Amino acid sequence: MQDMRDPLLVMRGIVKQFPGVRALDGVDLEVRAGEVHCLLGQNGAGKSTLIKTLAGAHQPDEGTITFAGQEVRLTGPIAAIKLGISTIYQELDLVDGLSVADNIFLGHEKAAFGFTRTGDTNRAAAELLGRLGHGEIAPTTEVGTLPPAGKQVVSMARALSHDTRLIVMDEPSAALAHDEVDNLFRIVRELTAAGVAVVYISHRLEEIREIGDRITVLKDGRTVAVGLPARETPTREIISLMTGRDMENVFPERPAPGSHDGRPEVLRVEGLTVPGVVTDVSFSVREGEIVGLAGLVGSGRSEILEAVYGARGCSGRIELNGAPVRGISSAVRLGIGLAPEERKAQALLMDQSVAGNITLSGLGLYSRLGWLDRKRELADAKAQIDELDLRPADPSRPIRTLSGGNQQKAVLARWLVNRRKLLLLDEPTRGVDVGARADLYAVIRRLADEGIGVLLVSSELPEVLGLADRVLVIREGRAVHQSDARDLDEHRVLDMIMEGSAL
Amino acid sequence: EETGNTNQQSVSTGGDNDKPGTKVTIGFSAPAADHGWIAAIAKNAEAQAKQYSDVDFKPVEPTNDINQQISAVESLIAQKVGALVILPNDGQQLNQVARKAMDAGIPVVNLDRVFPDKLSYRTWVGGDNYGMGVAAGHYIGKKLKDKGVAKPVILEIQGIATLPLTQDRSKGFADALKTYGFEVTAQQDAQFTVESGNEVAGNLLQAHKKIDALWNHDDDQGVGVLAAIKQANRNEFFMVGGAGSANAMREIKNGGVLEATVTYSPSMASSAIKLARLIAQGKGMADLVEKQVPQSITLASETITKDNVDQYLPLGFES
Amino acid sequence: MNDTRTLSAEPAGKAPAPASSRSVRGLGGARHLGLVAALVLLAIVGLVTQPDNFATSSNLVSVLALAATIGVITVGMTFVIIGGGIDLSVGAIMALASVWATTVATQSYGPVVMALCAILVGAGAGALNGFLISYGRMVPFIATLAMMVAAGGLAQRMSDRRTQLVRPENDAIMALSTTKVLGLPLLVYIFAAVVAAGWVLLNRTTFGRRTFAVGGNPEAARLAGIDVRRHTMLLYTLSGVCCGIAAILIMARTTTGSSTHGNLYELDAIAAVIIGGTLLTGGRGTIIGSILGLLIFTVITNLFILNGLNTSDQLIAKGLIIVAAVLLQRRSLRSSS
Amino acid sequence: MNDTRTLSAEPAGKAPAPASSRSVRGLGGARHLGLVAALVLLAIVGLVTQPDNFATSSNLVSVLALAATIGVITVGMTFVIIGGGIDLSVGAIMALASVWATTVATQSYGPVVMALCAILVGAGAGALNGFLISYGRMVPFIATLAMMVAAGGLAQRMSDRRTQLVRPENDAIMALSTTKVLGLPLLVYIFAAVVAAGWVLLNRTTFGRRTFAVGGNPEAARLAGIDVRRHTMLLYTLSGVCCGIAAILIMARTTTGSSTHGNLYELDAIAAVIIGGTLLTGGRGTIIGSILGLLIFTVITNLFILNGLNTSDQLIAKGLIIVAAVLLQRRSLRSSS
Ligand SMILES: Nc1ncnc2c1ncn2[C@@H]1O[C@H](COP(=O)(O)OP(=O)(O)OP(=O)(O)O)[C@@H](O)[C@H]1O
Ligand SMILES: Nc1ncnc2c1ncn2[C@@H]1O[C@H](COP(=O)(O)OP(=O)(O)OP(=O)(O)O)[C@@H](O)[C@H]1O
Ligand SMILES: O[C@@H]1[C@@H](O)[C@H](O)OC[C@H]1O
Ligand SMILES: [Mg+2]
Ligand SMILES: [Mg+2]
Repeated sequence: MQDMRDPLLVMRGIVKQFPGVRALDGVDLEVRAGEVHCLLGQNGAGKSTLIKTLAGAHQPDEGTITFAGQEVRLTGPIAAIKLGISTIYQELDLVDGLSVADNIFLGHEKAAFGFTRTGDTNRAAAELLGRLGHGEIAPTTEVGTLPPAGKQVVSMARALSHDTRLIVMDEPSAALAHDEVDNLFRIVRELTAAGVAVVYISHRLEEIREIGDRITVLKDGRTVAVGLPARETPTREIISLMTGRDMENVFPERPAPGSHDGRPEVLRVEGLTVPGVVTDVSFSVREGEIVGLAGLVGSGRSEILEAVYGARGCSGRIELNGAPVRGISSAVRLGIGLAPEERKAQALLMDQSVAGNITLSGLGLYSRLGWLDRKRELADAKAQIDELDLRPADPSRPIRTLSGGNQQKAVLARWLVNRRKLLLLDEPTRGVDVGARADLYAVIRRLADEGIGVLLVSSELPEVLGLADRVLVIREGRAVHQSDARDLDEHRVLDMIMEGSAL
Repeated sequence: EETGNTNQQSVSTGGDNDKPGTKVTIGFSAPAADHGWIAAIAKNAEAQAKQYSDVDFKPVEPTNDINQQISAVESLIAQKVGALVILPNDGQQLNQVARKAMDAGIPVVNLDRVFPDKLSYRTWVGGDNYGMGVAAGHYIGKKLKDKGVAKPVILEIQGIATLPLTQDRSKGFADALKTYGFEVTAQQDAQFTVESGNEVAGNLLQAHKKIDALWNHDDDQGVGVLAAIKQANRNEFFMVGGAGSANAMREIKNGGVLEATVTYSPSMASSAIKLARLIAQGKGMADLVEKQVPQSITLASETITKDNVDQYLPLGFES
Repeated sequence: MNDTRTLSAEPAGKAPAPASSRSVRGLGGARHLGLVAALVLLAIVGLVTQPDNFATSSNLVSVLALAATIGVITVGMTFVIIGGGIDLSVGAIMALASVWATTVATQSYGPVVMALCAILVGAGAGALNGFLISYGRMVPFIATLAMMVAAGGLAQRMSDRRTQLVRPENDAIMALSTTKVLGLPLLVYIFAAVVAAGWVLLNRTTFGRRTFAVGGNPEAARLAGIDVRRHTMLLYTLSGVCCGIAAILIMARTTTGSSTHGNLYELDAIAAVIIGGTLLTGGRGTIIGSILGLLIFTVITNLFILNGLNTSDQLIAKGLIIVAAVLLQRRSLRSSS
Repeated sequence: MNDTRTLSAEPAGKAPAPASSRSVRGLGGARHLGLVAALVLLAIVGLVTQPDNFATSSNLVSVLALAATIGVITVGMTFVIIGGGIDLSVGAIMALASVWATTVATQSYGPVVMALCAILVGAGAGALNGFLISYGRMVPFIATLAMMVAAGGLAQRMSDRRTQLVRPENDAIMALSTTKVLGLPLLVYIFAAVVAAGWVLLNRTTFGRRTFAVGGNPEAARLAGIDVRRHTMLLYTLSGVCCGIAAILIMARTTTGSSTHGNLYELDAIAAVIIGGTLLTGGRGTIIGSILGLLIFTVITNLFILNGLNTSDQLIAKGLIIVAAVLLQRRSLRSSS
């Protein structure tokens, strides 16, 4: 079919080979000016790799790229930036030691004869941040001190600081809470209205529906569908294109309300206070129960998990099966596991193998007097890899070469080999694809059914509401509401977590 | 106090000159005491100074960094000491600051490593480095000649190669050997330490399956050289040492591979203190006719062998 | 409504007086308080133990002159380390530059050419370091170790292991150390100028910003369009130039060029930089901190010289003082945040 | 089938013949090919230039005996660096241990007590390093620098700056270097035993695995329930113990204890570790690589002395060989992947 508008970007037959993997195996992509083009695919499908070739960060082995009618060779990031292609990468690639403003203008500093114009830089940064609805982030703040969501905003500001014709966003919403996403969409609409093309990657289908125009689906490094209408294509069809299977219910069956009532408390928290962040929070988690913490970014949910895990100084009482938790060692000994929020910084050993990462906290299980039984270790790791359908299913592969979602699975697997009484999950499905998500939910529920208590933090309300048995709403470090998840809906929770709402 | 031969210092007493005179402050600067010989230098200087009630001894931080030694001497100049005794890390590099001291009216006694500029010191006292090489060369040359060895394998293990005194020693050695028609087969440098001597000797012994003689410049590193020889189980050759440590003398006495050593005595530090005091007090040397201390004094390098070792043993310094 | 959303990490509630905070920050502020405190403490020790000698102008001049040579090298080292690298070859490059500048041939062209020669040799050796690291992809530690060994050997070879005197007709070089302006020898002004230039370069130019980026997250820097390799080349070249300048200063102070100059300066310079709060892993650091770190070392040495402690005790004391200074530093950081 | 899979993250993709791959990989495999190639090249040079001297058993024994002392230290250093640290104090600790073990008092208890004394002194100093770093939160570079300075001073003090001879009645110590079993002196067996123990500890125990974790991502290690501080303490203690063992070997070789022993060993050991492919930033590395790196250095020195090269030329050539070895190493890595 002939379209009136010429596409702004055409990628044809892109091939990218990594040692041992053909990450892209002849991918095609066409993007028009002014549209939001969604790129979908399972974890490891090749989305990030594709956009990195578009950003000049990877050199494709084969294939052509045509931009604004010209065939181009993107020899490096500068070439792409010069053409007007800017990119928000999946891994937040910011420089911790530099200020927000310096990060935004890194590489195209505001300067005269090599001398930076600090005032101009800060003003321009403040303007961009304001436009993104985050005027409260001071341009002079050191980026390393920002929480993940703040860093994401800085990444966006950086992408907007260029004169762009095409802006690529690789899972920009993964680190954002609900209201932040609305803000992001406002920006995207402004951009497309001005004729800028947006390539948008996300694992949240509801976002695709809301913001997307057309969809390209990748599977195993190949394009399996081109230019599907974003709003009209049925969810079932998208999922089956991506995963090659049909899926009905994402969330597993829940036990009946009140069915945990008589069961013993695994975790009991009383009067938990983390100075400056969390104030006087009390709750408990019973055997087999999944308790969700809902709240805004920065409301202190992560701190609650860290405090329970003994990883953060706090006051109050924390008891696991009646025994007080004193520090991480004692938490681990008593049977608590934490899957932290930032997998790269807090969970993974990037230079080690998948298996080495999975068994890290359970080494004691495979050792006698410190001597490792590597056969058993490997067998256990392999079992979890299969169980979670982690791909590629090679336990000896360095974890850094895995896609983000698969890395997340490895973090979870760590606490599956080393069985826990209580699991603390901080954004466990961040960056995980729909299919895998359903798998993870099933695993989490099955663990609960086996009697494990789960404390879940997620910025995706549907996840909290769909998976948890009971929900605790946190606002500014205080627990403002607690009830059965089935008695709540998104609107009510949203009202509660925003300030000024009725209780 | 500490007695016995493990800690004896070379101290000289007696004579009219030793009677208390005007009070003098003597500043003292030397390289870091990182081996026996230099350690003996520092100890001798201090012990000698203690002999005099009229001497206020001011040693500064020993260092192997020229820049720091310059600062150290500068600070002594600023404190207006009466005389300076300096054993420079490198005579050329410390020349300017020594000159500055002289210009400021502070007499400098230059110990061991010499300043190139005579205006930079009042008196130099030191060993005869060239002479050491000559003595070692003659001992080895004569012995091999007497044995009738035709083309002898002669090895030389130097001290720190960048020191002019090392180069002087090697020159004297080569010159003396030449008079017998011999030359050095192989030469390597070490660091004046036991360990470097051990490593260099360990490798050299592998390079030469049959050796006739070996000269090692320094008895401190000689301990390591001797250990390497023992480890390689070699005894087909003889060795000559340098400086004259007590340990080397005991080895000579025991009659092993080490047959002789040529002296370069750290007693020179004691002499330097005496001279500095005399100069500052305007006195001459009692045994000389002259009213003033001479401009330079070179100690003779003596050869110690089994025959005369008993006589020297009390003078040996501990490694 | 939006106002309650806050992604900034400033623990809300305390907004320090904006006016003062800015100027303090400009010089690195609170993070140097501990170092300054350590220096002050050392000065007090000096005043108490050596009332007549420590606070004299001639002693202070001497401290600065002693610090100048390594100081210049430390400035270059700060850049290299912030940029994520390390330079073990600084001492050897300085030695080589001093030897090259004092060969008979070079000396025949007079003092200006000698100085230029020293700087060029430094720049060349530094550029070679940079080349091996950025284009040859060698680990900085190894590349500069190789340079340290090779440049040292070359210096010995060129000089035939002898100390080369600066000839009398070139005594303009020595004048840097002997001529005083306002009571300070010229070389102290050179030191000050290098520090000032380094500070401006690091804090007020794009080159400086990019140095932090290249050291803090090279991949991010690359994606931001920075030519990381070229920048790395420049960093090592800069360090080499500093070594060349230091060679001029050491020639002025010792009146010689020698392969023995600069022995172990790499350790002193790195130690000063790290004590000054720069991360060995790169991405963070300050020039001022490095210089304070260096001054602490120099003042310690000076105090020892003045007090005539014996070496062994000095070394033990030095070890303890280093530990104390760092703990003090952390204490002050903690209480200021 | 499972056998060819390993838990360490070998650059994947190439699947060499499974039978051989196991043993090769077991030793770290392809990533050491370049180092092995460099060693082979050096050996060829040795065979060609010194046909009569190089490949003799006595020369090879001598090379191994010379490598033994730093070799033992290098094993400890490999652990420390993989664990994300650095230890500048190894040479000084070894010196201190050798001095302590050769005091008149210690020697009066005989050789076993002397050996124990050396190891205990090493362990103590290492533990103090570890304490300052993990509980005192000092940067490893600074803490161990302070230890280097202080331990050196203490060694000088204890020995009164003299070389302390091992007394004849304690010649069991010397016997380590003079007694041969199957043609090899005992100290070579000690070296081999330390390497083997180090390899097993690093690759077959939880301690080793945790070392990689602590060095690769301390925060992740902490959140995975590893006691990072305790582990860090242990790493530096281990390094100290290695220094103690090295002190025994150096006493055996030189028949002395001395504060001058081990001068600059820290640089040699670190260089061997890094040349061997261990990351200076931690989290990755191998014992075998470090030992190969060290052997390259030792063989170079041996070759030079066999050929009668002078030190200056040795240094220049050494620099070039380091660069060549590293480039060769990368080439082999690239072509093998
Ligand atoms: N540097 C690399 N080296 C080796 N393999 C790589 C590398 N980068 C990516 N891969 C592999 O390429 C494939 C595609 O990865 P990519 O990151 O593009 O997936 P993705 O679609 O973005 O997944 P996700 O949704 O999880 O982010 C995966 O199998 C991944 O393991
Ligand atoms: N290391 C730290 N130092 C100072 N402030 C911090 C630190 N870590 C977190 N904070 C602050 O504490 C508050 C809570 O942070 P955090 O992002 O963990 O909350 P959260 O509710 O878990 O949000 P999210 O859902 O994004 O994880 C934020 O204001 C954050 O800036
Ligand atoms: O080792 C000694 C050296 O330092 C000194 O300068 O001269 C004599 C040597 O034996
Ligand atoms: Mg991706
Ligand atoms: Mg959080």
